[in-house]
Amino acid sequence: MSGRVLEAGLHLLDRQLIDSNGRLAGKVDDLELEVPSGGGPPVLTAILAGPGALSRRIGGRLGAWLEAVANRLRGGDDRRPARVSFGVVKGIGSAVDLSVPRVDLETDRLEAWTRDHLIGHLPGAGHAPE
Amino acid sequence: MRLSDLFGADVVDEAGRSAGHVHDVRLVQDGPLVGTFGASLRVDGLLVGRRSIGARLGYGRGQMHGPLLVKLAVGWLLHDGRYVDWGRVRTVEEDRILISGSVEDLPVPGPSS
Amino acid sequence: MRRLFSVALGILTAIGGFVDIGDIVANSETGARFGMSLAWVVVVGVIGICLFAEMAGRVATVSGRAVFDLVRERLGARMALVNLVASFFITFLTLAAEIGGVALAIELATSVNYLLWVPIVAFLVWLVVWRVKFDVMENAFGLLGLALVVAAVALWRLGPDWGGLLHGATHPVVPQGEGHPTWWFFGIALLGAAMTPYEVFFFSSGAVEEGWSRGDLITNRLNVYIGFPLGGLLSLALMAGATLFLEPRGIEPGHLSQVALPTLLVLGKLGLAVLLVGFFAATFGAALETGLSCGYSIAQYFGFQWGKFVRPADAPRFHLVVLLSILAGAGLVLTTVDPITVTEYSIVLSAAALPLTYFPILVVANDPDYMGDKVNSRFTNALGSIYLLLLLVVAVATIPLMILTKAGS
Amino acid sequence: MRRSWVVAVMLLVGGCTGPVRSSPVYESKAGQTAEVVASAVQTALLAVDAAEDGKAYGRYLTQVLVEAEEDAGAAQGTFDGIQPPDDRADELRARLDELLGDATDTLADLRIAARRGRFAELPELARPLPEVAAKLDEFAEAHG
Repeated sequence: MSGRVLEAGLHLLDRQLIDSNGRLAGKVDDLELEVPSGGGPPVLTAILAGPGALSRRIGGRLGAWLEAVANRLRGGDDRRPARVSFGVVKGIGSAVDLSVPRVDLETDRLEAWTRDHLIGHLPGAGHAPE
Repeated sequence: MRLSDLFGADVVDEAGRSAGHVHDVRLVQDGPLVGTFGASLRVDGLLVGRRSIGARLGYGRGQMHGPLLVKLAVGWLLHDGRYVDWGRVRTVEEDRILISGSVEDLPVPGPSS
Repeated sequence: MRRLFSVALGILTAIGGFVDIGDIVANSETGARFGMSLAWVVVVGVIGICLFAEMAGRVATVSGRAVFDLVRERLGARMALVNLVASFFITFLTLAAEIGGVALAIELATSVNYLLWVPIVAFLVWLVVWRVKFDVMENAFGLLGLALVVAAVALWRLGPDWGGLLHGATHPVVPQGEGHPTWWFFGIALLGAAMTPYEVFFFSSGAVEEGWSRGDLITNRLNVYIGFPLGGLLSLALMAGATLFLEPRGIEPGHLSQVALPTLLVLGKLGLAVLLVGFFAATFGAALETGLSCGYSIAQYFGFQWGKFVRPADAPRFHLVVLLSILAGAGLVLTTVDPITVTEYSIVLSAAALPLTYFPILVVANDPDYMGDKVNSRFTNALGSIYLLLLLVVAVATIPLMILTKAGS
Repeated sequence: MRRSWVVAVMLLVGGCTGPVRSSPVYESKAGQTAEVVASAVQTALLAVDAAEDGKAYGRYLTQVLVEAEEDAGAAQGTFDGIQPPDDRADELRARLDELLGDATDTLADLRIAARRGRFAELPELARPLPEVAAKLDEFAEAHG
């Protein structure tokens, strides 16, 4: 059995996520790997997106700071970055297409917060420009 | 484990010799089936070299059209690149990956897609 | 017929949209100090911006990926972050300069201190970003910006010694009493003004905003290859006006009012009025472009929804970034720092930062994964490589020259 | 543009703005000041020319003249703030100050008339300016 060959860094990392409605839903900030229960090479299980994932890519003091901010934003003991399971990935091209709308994704939290608390309150936010 | 844990790690053989750092991870889509994606992506091996600068530009695949200047510069930077089949990976530690055999017999990476 | 109309409209808006506060200031100051001896830099800059704007537009059209998407994809999270910080800072400085420029243009027409206009200008810029459709916005300010043609009309009416101007432009020598470093430094400022990075951020994101498809690639080429050089001619007209009127009198323009003198002296009140409309439209249009570009670059790095083609509520973080950038830009101008000084910084730093933007574009325009059969031709690559080397030299030389010219002046 | 570059570079390298210790440096600062003020005077002259021909709006003219006076005044203020290092510098300073005084006085007259809407008076008020400009140029040339 031979499948498509990809390079993680070149073809997947840092690419745009696009939801089922064509809306932008974050970047592939990192990828989650798991060794299958039966052993063998690791398999990609999820795309990690958002500040909590990006922080490790950036590293250094800035990365640590970003991670702290991300943890603070999530609140509680939740230390996991936002995950997008490979089960909802539709295709990988110049962007990564998803089969679900972004509201169903963990990556949408910050966007939703900004809309609900700030931008959504300005007059005309709900109408397309004319 | 995250992919970023592999990136940049020093790849070392049994004799303690280094083949360089991981600058990319090759994946093959023939793992177990998942949702709308189909077969999942499995790690096939590691692309390793002394320098990783320029690795992300895409000139390793031999299909870029140019420009010649950048092609030559990146080719020179990455000329010592080697491929480590995942089968040879013994342990993954923080910042270090131990492989079986010797770094001397690591092959040059073939083209991907 | 409609096709022809849209092509013509695109070209006209490209002409009006080419000139901004940076071009106005850099070309007038250079003409006043060095005559036409640096006109060749404008030509080099225009060819450069044509080359890379066409590439960026083509990549965005074919792959749907705008410039900062590519920066992130090709440079990785870390390097792209460094790039983002530099690019955003420069775009932000330019935004502040444009807001100041609009306020100065209104001050000239009303005699009411520009600082009082700054909050109003900032609000209007935000309102247009928030409520006006992308193509309406672009066409309105692009067409109004064509009023700057009056600077060229003034030159033509004056009927100067064209041979003398051309001779000055084709025989670049450093005028007596001026140092080489200063001359080169002004050259770098001119290049930065012509090739400012925000233009490609805006141009490529605009292609996505307007939903361009492969069929629009010809339009893309025509807009760029005809519109930008004609815009460059307007820049040169400002330079020639300064060469004829300001240089012989030793006037070094530090105000927008002085830039308007040549046109005023030839065409009188009407010419001045049209020129002020042109200043207003060019700087207001550029304030919109830079304000949006602040949002585009950050949104494209982090991957959140951007653009005016969706409701603001669907791109909340993008609109938040744009809003805060406009507020901060207005705040910077309100500190009473001279907007012309801010402009000078922004164009010189732009020149130093050019490779950061242009290198990733050049690479991706060669990747068949994105481009299919629309990859760069050999000719484009040869020219692109020459420019890349040139821009690297400029980037390295800028700061040392900045220090050296202190000794030079 | 030059002045702001100088400021830019000073900010950049820092510490270059300290007291002037040598006569040549003082002299070159004097020359630069004369050049800046000459530029402002010439600008005012062009504006007055335009006013004479009825080519410009009052508001615009006022703006140009206000800015010319401000530029000249600022340059004069900066120069006067520099400590002259020796006797020769004192002499240089006295000569330049006289020229600068002539320039700023006339520019102030122009500004006052423009603000009051008396544009017809401008050409008369500007009469001393060409000579002042010539002297400033000469000074700048000699001490540049």
